[in-house]
Amino acid sequence: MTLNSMQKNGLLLGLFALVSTALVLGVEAVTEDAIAEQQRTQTLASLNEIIPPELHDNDLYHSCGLLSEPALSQQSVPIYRGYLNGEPSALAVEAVAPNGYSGKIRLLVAIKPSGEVLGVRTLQHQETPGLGDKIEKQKSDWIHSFAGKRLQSQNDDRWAVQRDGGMFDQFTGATITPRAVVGAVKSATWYLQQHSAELFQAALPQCNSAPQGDSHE
Amino acid sequence: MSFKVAAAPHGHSQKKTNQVMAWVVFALIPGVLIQSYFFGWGVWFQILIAISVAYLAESICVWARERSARQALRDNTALVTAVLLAISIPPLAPWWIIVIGTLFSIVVVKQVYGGMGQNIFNPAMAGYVLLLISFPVQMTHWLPAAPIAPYDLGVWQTLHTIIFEYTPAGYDVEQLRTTVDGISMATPLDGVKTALDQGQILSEAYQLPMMGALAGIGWQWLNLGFLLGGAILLQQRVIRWHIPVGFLAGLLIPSLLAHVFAPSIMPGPIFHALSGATMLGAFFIATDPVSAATSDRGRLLFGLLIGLLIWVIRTWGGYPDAVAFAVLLANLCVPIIDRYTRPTVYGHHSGAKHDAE
Amino acid sequence: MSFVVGLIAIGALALIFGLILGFAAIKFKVESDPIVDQIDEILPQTQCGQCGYPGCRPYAEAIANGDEINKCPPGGETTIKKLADLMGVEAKPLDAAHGEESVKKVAIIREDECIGCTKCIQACPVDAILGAAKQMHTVIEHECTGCDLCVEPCPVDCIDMVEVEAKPETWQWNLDSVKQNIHKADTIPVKLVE
Amino acid sequence: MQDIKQFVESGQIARFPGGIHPPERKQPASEQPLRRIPYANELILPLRQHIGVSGQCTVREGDHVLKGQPLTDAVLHQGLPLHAPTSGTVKAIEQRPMSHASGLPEQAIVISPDGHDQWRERQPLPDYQQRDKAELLDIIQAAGVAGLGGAGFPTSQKLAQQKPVSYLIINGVECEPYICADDRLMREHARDIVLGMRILAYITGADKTLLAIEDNKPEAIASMHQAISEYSDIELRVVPTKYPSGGEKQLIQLLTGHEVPSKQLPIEMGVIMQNVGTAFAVKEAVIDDKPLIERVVTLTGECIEHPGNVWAPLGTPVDALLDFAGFKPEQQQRVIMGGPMMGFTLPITAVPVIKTTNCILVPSTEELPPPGDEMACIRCGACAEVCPASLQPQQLQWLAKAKDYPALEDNNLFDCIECGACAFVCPSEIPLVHYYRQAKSQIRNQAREQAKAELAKQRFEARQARLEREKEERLERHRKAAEARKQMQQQKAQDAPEQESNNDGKSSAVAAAIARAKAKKAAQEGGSAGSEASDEATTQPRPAQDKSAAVAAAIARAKKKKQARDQEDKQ
Amino acid sequence: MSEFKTLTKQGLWENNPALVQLLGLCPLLAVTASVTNALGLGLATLFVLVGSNITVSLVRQWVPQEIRIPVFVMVIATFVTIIQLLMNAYVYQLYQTLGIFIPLIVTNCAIIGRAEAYASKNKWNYAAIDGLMMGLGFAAVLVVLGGLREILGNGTLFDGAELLLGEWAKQLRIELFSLDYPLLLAILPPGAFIGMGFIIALKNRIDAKREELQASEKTVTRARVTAES
Repeated sequence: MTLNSMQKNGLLLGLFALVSTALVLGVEAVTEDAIAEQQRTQTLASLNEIIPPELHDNDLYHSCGLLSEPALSQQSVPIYRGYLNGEPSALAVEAVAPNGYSGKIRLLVAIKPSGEVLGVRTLQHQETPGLGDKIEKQKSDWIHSFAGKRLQSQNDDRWAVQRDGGMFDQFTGATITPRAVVGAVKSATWYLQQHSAELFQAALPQCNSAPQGDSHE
Repeated sequence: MSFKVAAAPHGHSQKKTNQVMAWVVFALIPGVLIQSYFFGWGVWFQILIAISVAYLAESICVWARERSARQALRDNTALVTAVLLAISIPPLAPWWIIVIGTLFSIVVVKQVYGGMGQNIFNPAMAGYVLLLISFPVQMTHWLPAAPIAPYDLGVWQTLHTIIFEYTPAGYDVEQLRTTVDGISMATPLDGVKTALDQGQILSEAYQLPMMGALAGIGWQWLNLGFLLGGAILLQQRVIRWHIPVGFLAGLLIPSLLAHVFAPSIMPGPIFHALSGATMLGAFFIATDPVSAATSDRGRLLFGLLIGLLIWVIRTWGGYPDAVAFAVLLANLCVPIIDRYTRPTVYGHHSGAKHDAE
Repeated sequence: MSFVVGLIAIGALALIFGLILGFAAIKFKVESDPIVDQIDEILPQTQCGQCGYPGCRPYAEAIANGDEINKCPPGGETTIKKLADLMGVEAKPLDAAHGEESVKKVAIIREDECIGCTKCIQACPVDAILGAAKQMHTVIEHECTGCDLCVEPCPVDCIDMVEVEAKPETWQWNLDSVKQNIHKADTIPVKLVE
Repeated sequence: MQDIKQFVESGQIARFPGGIHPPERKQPASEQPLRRIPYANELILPLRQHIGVSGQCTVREGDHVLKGQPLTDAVLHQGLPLHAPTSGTVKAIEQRPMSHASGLPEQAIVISPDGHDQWRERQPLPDYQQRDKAELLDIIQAAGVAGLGGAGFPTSQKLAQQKPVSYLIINGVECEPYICADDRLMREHARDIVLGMRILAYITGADKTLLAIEDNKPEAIASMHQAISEYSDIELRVVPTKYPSGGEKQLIQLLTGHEVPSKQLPIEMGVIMQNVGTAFAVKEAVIDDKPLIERVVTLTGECIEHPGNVWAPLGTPVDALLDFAGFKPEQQQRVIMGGPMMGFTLPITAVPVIKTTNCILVPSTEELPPPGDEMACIRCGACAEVCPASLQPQQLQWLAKAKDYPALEDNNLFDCIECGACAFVCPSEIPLVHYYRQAKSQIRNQAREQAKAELAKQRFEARQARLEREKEERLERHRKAAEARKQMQQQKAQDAPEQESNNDGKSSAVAAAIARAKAKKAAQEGGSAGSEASDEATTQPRPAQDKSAAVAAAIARAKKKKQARDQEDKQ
Repeated sequence: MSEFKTLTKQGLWENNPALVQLLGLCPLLAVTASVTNALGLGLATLFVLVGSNITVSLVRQWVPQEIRIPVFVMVIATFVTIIQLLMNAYVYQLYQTLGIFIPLIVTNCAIIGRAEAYASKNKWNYAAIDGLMMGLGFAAVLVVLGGLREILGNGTLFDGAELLLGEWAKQLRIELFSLDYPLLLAILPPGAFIGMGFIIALKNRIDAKREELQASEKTVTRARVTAES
């Protein structure tokens, strides 16, 4: 009796599992390419915004390498290298601001080899809607205020929100979010500035998965 | 001849509920006077608006729920809620802030839960949290205290600001709190927190212009005023000592320990005791019996929990002050506290059973 | 390759869990709870049929099969509450279509009018009426459930449903009733104690 | 047990949680000496004066009775007999409004005194030590002595517990405001009380007697102190004034430092408690052969001109007492039987003094303001603070309002002693005790209903079984009859050719008769095999045809009667 | 036909998974900050519900009592994964927004609840209708709550609808009012709870009113326990 029931249930459940898995795997096979394409487009869209096409002629998406650098993030982050006519023209890296108002803020920071900031985009965050979410380009122009700025030294105190005596606006009612973003962009910029030469040279492991795109949540 | 039938007992002592509530409002007077001295006329307008809205909202709710309006309005609980909320918000907050807050306190937090005695959250604090979460800008716009304030607003200017959000001269509140050198003045709690977050040490933070001898200018006296009010309540036996003592112990002991171990970054107990809404919270807010634990032990624990939460949130949290959040969180724990602090009923002590053997 | 690995892994897992479940199903089989008995326990056993079922037990069976719990006027609010607890559903007010909750009553036969037809005896679900053909009948008061099933069959309408007399020890501390209570002494006929 | 002994020997007084200090207001009543009140025109003696069943009446209307003569016979051992408070005539035995909060009537013996106050024959017993305990218990029982402090539990029953007793506690605390009946009794009859205490100690075999008096009664303490000075095993314990120190459980906690375990009696911990009034009554019953026919009642309140304590014969209507003391009722007057904390209001004053009546309080509106509107509970916890049983009154109140009876029992509702301290301090003026009383009576009623439902179920099932059986029997009968008919037809078919000339009608009648007899026999067998619960009525054959006319006539008569009644109603 | 009517009434109103059964609150409260999000998750849930209901109903004869729950879960998980993959491939923007909530559909008790309570006992066509109606009921509540929160917290309706419905949907966006200080609470999680509470209260109120209006004069024939003898 027991044995019978065990066999029957085991086989049936196994059968269901096989069918379900097969279905899922089938769909995956069908959608695989489309998904990859989507992610590529998405990342490219963001990248192209801050590294305009006239600044590079290589395939940014495939220029991606994985960088392990504690100054930027605990995990390895993707870095994109733009070349114009074979010359290094731009560097973009994913930076993480760990001290956002509610959790981490993922940013994309791009600079020219000269050290001038090309642009910054927010990739993902959970800041308070209506306050902290002004770091999104849809909500506010604030994020554009980084473009064209330069970092003089590691202790450049202009790189701070106004409330702390710096040159960047804070949003009304929210200081923590911009403070976190400014801090993260500052350290990312400093790192890229200092290491730009070697970064263009370095052989980095290939990115196997594209980063998440711009998020609206 | 037939006589009146009544339930035992046939006598009665102690203050009635409405008198208890009236005493709470009465004991707030020293604090409110100090607040109006340091922070201007705004507090009186806020109180006025809050009371009117509270009574209006209460009447409508009670009417809609088909209850006796006379009784509900006479118990003075709406009055207490209104006044507590009004003195918690920045005195120059626009009028619709206090209106929304009071409406939420009375309608959602109190009446929707079943009216007086049924609310699980402290209405004033729930209203305050709603406002703080929804309108953080307005809710953090405290002016610097009178001695260091760049502007001195009269009655009319204050009223104008509350109604139109800028003074007759056209300054908005953000401008009012900004000094000539372009630095906007925060509350002491906020200032110290910001300074510490920026890596300064405590002694540097204490150099901030809004810091006074003990805690912040104005704020220290405000807290002492509420402490005085608390003493009146204790003396009148309107409240009992358990919650305030637990509250202050929960806040001051950890802050003392932390200050001893890390004197440069952990503010000490005196700063905590006299900043923000500490004393108001300890004697007037946490002691709201409806949303507090009931047994003596439970109340001590309830107070301790609030104090501890305040310290934790002030030290590591996102908002500078934390009384409202701590009170609401502790409100949530009340059923559990009540359950585990239930006194042993007569005849149920384990000793009693043992003796029976 | 990953395709096959996925299939095998999931399949094997499922197989194992299926075996375990099959084993457990036999090993830990629980005898089904006699829910009908529990419901029957809660019902007031008046057997009055106001619920539309012939007796309390049939109604208990109906509830177990998903019927509404608010069809028992004699049990009233208390019974509905207990049933709601037992069945894990929301208590609702008594369905007025089945009658209203009223004070407890007992049947009293006006004995001088009784013609001894035995019809009420047949109607009584709990055999609480005593009598024989052409003999006067009487109700055994403490066994009467107050279901009033005997009232209708009586051809001479000699059965009254009267409120169960309140006694000090069963009094529910309803202070509003005091004023009426003091007048009860006048209405109760003086009886000699033998 | 050892702990208790240690505690008591040390002479300590423990504390109990909670309690209140309501205004005492024992003066001026406590300052007046005990007075006697003349017999009222009629004395109303309810058959039931205490918990338990009422006795069987032994007199008839019109009988002449002597003072102290038993009027009822205690059925079983639980009841107590009732005695004539004076000589006179039994005027009536009828329903009278009762001295109960409900105002419900109960059966009572009404006596009109003849003015002679003539005693029955008495047999005083000064040397009680010569008798054995059982005999003394019988005497106390026969004298109708009940606990005069609270619920009126038969004293003999309480004493008859076969358990060792270490301490006999005599309760002279009298903590409730206004009441000073025991105070007065102790001041004026200390020696008699001590004698009663000796008898009680003798019966219980207690090692020691503890007499407890609250410290607000210095005169009573002085008088009792003197009276007990010659006995080494009686100790006086003065307890601090706090309500409700006089509660049995609270006083035991004060004196022994221990609690009576829930749902147990004090005797389980070797303690027994009697009221001073009871001790006095025991002395009178045993030594003077005077049954319990009168008691001290405090008449007090501002609506009375001459407050004080009186010896009130049992059965004296309250209005007689009030007239005696000069009652001037005001608007919305309350007449309270008992004290202000636990007493109940009387809707009318034509109710008698009974064994448990210790006080009649007629307060003015100023001294005891009537309760205001009940407001919502704000969970202030004042009630929990004063609860001597450490209950959570506010919690119980929510549950009682929600009628959550299982939760109420979980929260130990039945450990509530209904002292009223919680309601006294409640700022929202919630009549808490009232809610508990309602809930308690409802829980008890539910238990009764449950038992009744169980009985109904059994009877219903028995009936169903019987019907089923009868149905089967009927079918069986039909089958047999059908068989018999068939047989007969076959026989007829066989017989026909042979005995054509015979009278076949006769033979068929005979066969039918035989079949009938058989069926009947079978039915009887079936019937006797079944239970006796089988009701006779339904098995009875229907009334014969000619009777139906009579029934029809009866129905017609009944209908006419009903019509007439209906019309009367309409008019 | 009457079964169809019953199922419609049950799903949309009387036994609404969100308002009455209070199932699937996790995604419900998490994604209803705007109508677009609510609609997206509502449609996804609807699809899964119908699919799982039909499948469960079709296989119900072969599934023994003991392993029915794992089988149902597997069916649902399969559907959800497929949805996730499809969304990822074809409506990427919306997938980004609803991201983590799509897998949560697996644990949406409303779905397994329907599988267990209805689909496993009824024919596939009825099960499909049940799934459809329950899904619609759920989606409707999502959209209403989303609309409420979006209006209060943002002053708009259908903000970002193009992510779900394509470019043309940009015209759907309605700006009701522009707020300097939106009621942030509404779009924060507590707002979802409070809003949900009010919607449930409203539903109960409507039901009570309806019951009051149609206080039906139905009579119940009293059964006689004893009359037949």
